[in-house]
Amino acid sequence: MNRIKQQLLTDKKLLSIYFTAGYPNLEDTVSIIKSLERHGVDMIEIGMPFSDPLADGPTIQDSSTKALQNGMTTEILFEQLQAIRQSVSIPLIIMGYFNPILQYGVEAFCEKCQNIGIDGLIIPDLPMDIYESDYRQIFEAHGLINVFLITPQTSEERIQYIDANSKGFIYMVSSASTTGVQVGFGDEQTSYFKRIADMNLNNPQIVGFGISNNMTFKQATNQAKGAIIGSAFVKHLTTEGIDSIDKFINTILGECH
Amino acid sequence: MNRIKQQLLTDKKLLSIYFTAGYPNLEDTVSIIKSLERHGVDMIEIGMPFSDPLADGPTIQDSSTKALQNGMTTEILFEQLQAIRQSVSIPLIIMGYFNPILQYGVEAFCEKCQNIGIDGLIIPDLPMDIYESDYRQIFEAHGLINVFLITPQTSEERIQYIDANSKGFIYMVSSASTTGVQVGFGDEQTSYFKRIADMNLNNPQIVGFGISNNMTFKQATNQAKGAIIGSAFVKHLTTEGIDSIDKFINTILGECH
Amino acid sequence: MSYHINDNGYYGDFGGAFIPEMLHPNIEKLRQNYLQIMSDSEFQKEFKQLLRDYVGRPSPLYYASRLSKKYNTKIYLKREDLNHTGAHKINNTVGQILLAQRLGKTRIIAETGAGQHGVATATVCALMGIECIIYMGEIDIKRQAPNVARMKMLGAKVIPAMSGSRTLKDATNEAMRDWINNPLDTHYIVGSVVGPHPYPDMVARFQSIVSEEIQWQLKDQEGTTKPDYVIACVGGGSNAAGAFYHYLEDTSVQLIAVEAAGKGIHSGESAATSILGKEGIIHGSKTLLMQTKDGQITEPYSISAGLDYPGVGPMHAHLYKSGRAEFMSITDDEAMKAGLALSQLEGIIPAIETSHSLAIFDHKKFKNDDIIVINLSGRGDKDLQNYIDYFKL
Amino acid sequence: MSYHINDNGYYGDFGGAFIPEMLHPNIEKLRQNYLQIMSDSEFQKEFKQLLRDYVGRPSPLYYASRLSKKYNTKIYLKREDLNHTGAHKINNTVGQILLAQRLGKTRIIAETGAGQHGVATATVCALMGIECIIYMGEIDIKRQAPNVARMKMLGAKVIPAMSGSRTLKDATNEAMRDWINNPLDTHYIVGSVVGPHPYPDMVARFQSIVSEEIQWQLKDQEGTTKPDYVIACVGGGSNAAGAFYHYLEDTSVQLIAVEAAGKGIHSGESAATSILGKEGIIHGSKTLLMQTKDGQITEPYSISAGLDYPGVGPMHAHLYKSGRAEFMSITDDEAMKAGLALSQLEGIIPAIETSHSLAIFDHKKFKNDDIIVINLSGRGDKDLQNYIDYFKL
Ligand SMILES: Cc1ncc(COP(=O)(O)O)c(C=O)c1O
Ligand SMILES: Cc1ncc(COP(=O)(O)O)c(C=O)c1O
Repeated sequence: MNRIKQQLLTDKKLLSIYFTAGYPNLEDTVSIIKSLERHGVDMIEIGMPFSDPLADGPTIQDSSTKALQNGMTTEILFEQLQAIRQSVSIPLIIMGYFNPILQYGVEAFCEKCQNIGIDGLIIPDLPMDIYESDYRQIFEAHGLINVFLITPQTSEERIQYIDANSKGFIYMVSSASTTGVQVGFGDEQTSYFKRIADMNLNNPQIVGFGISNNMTFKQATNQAKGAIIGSAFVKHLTTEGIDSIDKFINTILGECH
Repeated sequence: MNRIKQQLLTDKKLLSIYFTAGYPNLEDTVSIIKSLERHGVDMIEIGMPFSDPLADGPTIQDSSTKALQNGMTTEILFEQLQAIRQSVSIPLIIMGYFNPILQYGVEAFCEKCQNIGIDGLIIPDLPMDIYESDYRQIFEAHGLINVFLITPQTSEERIQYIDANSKGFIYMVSSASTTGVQVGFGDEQTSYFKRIADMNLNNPQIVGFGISNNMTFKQATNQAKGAIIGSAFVKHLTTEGIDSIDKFINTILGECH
Repeated sequence: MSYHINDNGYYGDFGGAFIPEMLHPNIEKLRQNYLQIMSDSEFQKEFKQLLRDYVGRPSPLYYASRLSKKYNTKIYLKREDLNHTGAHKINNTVGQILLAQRLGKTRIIAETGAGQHGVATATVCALMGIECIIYMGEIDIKRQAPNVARMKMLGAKVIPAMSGSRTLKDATNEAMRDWINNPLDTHYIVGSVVGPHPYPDMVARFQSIVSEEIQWQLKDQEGTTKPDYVIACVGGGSNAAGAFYHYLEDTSVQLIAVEAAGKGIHSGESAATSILGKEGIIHGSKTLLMQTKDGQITEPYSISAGLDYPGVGPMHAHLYKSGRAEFMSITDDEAMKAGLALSQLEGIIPAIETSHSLAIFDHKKFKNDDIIVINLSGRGDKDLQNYIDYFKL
Repeated sequence: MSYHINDNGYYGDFGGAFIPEMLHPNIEKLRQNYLQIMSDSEFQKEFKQLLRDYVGRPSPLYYASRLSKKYNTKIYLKREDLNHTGAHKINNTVGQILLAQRLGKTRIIAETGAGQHGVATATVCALMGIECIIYMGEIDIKRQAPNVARMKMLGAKVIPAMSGSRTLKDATNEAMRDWINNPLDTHYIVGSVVGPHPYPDMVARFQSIVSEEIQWQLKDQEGTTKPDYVIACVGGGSNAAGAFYHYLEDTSVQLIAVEAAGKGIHSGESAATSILGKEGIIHGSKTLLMQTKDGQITEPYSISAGLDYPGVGPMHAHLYKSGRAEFMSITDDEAMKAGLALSQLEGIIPAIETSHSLAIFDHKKFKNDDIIVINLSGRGDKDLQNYIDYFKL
């Protein structure tokens, strides 16, 4: 069984962490992944840096630029991850824009992911209809779950459609924003969280965007299955480096998890 | 008899000098006139400075600007000239643009000229047809000769017309140019001088524009009755001041006049 | 009373040709030929075709709905800003270059203030492959830098006028001097309805295309050829002459000419010629001009280089004296504000000259069914730096 | 083979809408409504009236006789430079602002390279009284200063894009981010035939007025609606799309698209997308783009801000791949020289973008009876400083 699905079956609230591969240093990828697992993270999104990450805010954008300057490429990322399954067992998801995947070759890319032990993909600029018609078969043949997003603006009809076509979880964007823009959740988000919970979807939801501390983590996971932290973690790497990842995780989960 | 006409009856070649009243200093007007007569000049054109002397080149333009800055006005000029006829007997002509005369009142202006003993006027921007229809009567009632210009471009027919309506001499512009532009006479001018001489006009011609030394004076007066020097004299005043006017006149007339 | 030129070259008491004899052959040749050349059908065909295909005429008559709403009246803008090179000036230069060709001229000179006439002249000279010299006051060269750059791109030589106030008046003096010195091969393309006869009439006729178009355009949009008001700014007066032309004799159409009051009419720094001027002679014609008691021409001032001129054309002197047109004056500050307001209300950045016309709504009330046509004489691209500096944008 | 968009939003292999889910509601609403809104007769009436009275259409089709003589062929210039704000861009912004109003949007964003699209957007926003935010690369803000000043005069807020090459590509990223963050009240007025479906088709339709006019204008002047060649520069491709539109299916009309070769196609500093690019995804559509082996988008280079873009619209990718259009590329130096030449031959200072099209005559020979229409996409006022510096005028 796919590790993502397995993880979703546990009854804990899941903490998923995003980071940009190759940042702060080209060779940090594996250490970060290991450290995250060691400190209690439930799922990891490995960001493939892209020159024009238009769905991301300045923090992730800057880390991507730096990672590319550090020399990160698709090839190098795969090399770094080659032996990852010897030491890491939580679900690993690659998050990346579609063009680098297209240039690598979608089939070759999926094959590589399967070999490494990647469990899923998040490709923000690959919409569901194109995925359905052109790529689902390839992804599934390689055991990869493709994760789709919904936002507060997504219509009920489309949420049902996305739910019907999702195979793991739904990435629930907390608010209309590129990553890193939100600072906390207000009434609007709370009622959005409730509205989605009330839909009783087949796929569990994991909330992303705007989670940066214990309070927002709790708010987000009050009804959803889990939460994804991206910008806040990347910011932490920028200011604190990779050695105090435990401290970051602790503040998110609360002191006594 | 008008002093201009009298002077034209002599058989010498006439040297007429233009200067800008009020330049280099406001009070130089009378001294310059006296000095010019004393050193052998036959006729004088007193320039009334104007803010926008569009028929003049940079030298006379600059002297006009300076004279106005010195405070020269029509009123002051008339005051300065009030007693001029007690000491000066050569013909005096006022050269000025039409607007200051118009503002003074053409009739008042002419009356003042008559009282002072001015013999003629040169008004470059008062064309003959307007003079004929509107002003001849006034000028003549005050014994003033209005002097008209011809240029190398003036048609034979128009020269005849100007000749017929002129009462003293014709101001023969040596070449198409604002004052001060010419540097010497070439074939073109020589043949123009000859062409006009051959017309046997009623009025004698005095050549102006471009005369600056003995050679050009001689060329100009070879066939014409006289020559007018403006820019060269004003330039002399600028560099040498008013005390060496004799030196200037001597170089024009040649050492042994 | 007629408001057109008479056979002697006068509008009422104003006009004529007070020129030095040196200019007589050129002016006389023009005077004798301009009407005949202009009425020639080949000339008209070529002129009209260039106006259409090159200049981009007809310029639209645009109903400015947000501006109209603001002042609770009906305001149409005659979009001369959309002409090639960005102002009404090109109507005249296209006409004059065709005329110059027919007169056998091979060298063109012009004066310019805002640079619009200089650009328009350099443009038609490039179009015809004729040498072009533009005189421009040193101050204007500085405050209208983009237009200087354009003239150079177009291959014209720009010569600074360094005398006097170093603005339009002095550039005009220099151009006249040049013509005196180059009488045979050169045509002087005067840029406004100023100068000796026949220039005022000739330029007005070339610009009259503006009101010719307003007539049928208004007919299309309002069912009448006649607005209640026609409004235009006046430097020398060419854009106003063009906008007024076909309405001159019809006194049911009220004409408003707007002059530059600079820092205030009585501040000593202004260009409000009709109010401050007296009859006199400037640049070859009898008209109203700002001058000292002694007849020296005063140095004018306006933030707008194109209105910074101490005279007006003789047609306008006559319109003023006869009362046919109402004359208003607008300060620098009022004009700048009106320019910004139009930019943000209608998305049209006007030339600062034009902004003067737009400022009159704060001085004069109109009825809600009045039809007002404002001649939007030019675009503000040349003035951007001034606007930016003024408003600290 | 068809060269128009198909029902799925593709031109051949190119197009589509590769967008984040956050943009889905907006794009979907647009896709579902644009054709219906655009074909509504009230919409068409308002659109056409604004094009006529506000933009100044039709833009002339000008026979450039001196240019034609120089190259011994028949060259017509489609004068989009005479449009209000000085380029073809406004055809699209007028259309989109009307559409945005009908979609109930109250805030407009746009990206801009040369600043022409930014100005055109700020203009229509001022006209309609709608808030306007323009994203512009920091480098472009410097090299197109006059247009930045214009946007400010028009009341728009200009936000510098500081990432990547700090040019058009990055401004587009920023605009998309803004839209993601403001999905409800905001419409994004894309400035070229790029971006996710339906933008390429929508922009092409708004720009198709250009070839619609060429057809009847050429009929008037040459007795045929069909030129032998239509030539246009390609940044994103909107002016080319407009000029080609009504000739796309008629292969007797040859289409030439001109790209910026910068300092030379293989210099590493160029924007010659079709030659250097590979298939991929940029700004939401599958098309040709300049990228690394790894799929990172390359920073392009051109002296002209409007062509300094690493992609082309999907229509052009299809025209290239299918061979329907010939693609040429022109260096900075060749373009600058051609711009100066047109200025001095025809009195028209072109935008540097357009100068690229004008430079092809030194690369390609035409027959003396070929009828060639070049889309003169914009005027060079915004580029004066560049021209002056380049030629040390
Ligand atoms: C846009 C514009 N409007 C008005 C004027 C004033 O000239 P006139 O009064 O001749 O129309 C100028 C002069 O340069 C100008 O550029
Ligand atoms: C004058 C001009 N031409 C061409 C372009 C290139 O855009 P497109 O390829 O969309 O026509 C621009 C872009 O700003 C422009 O301003």
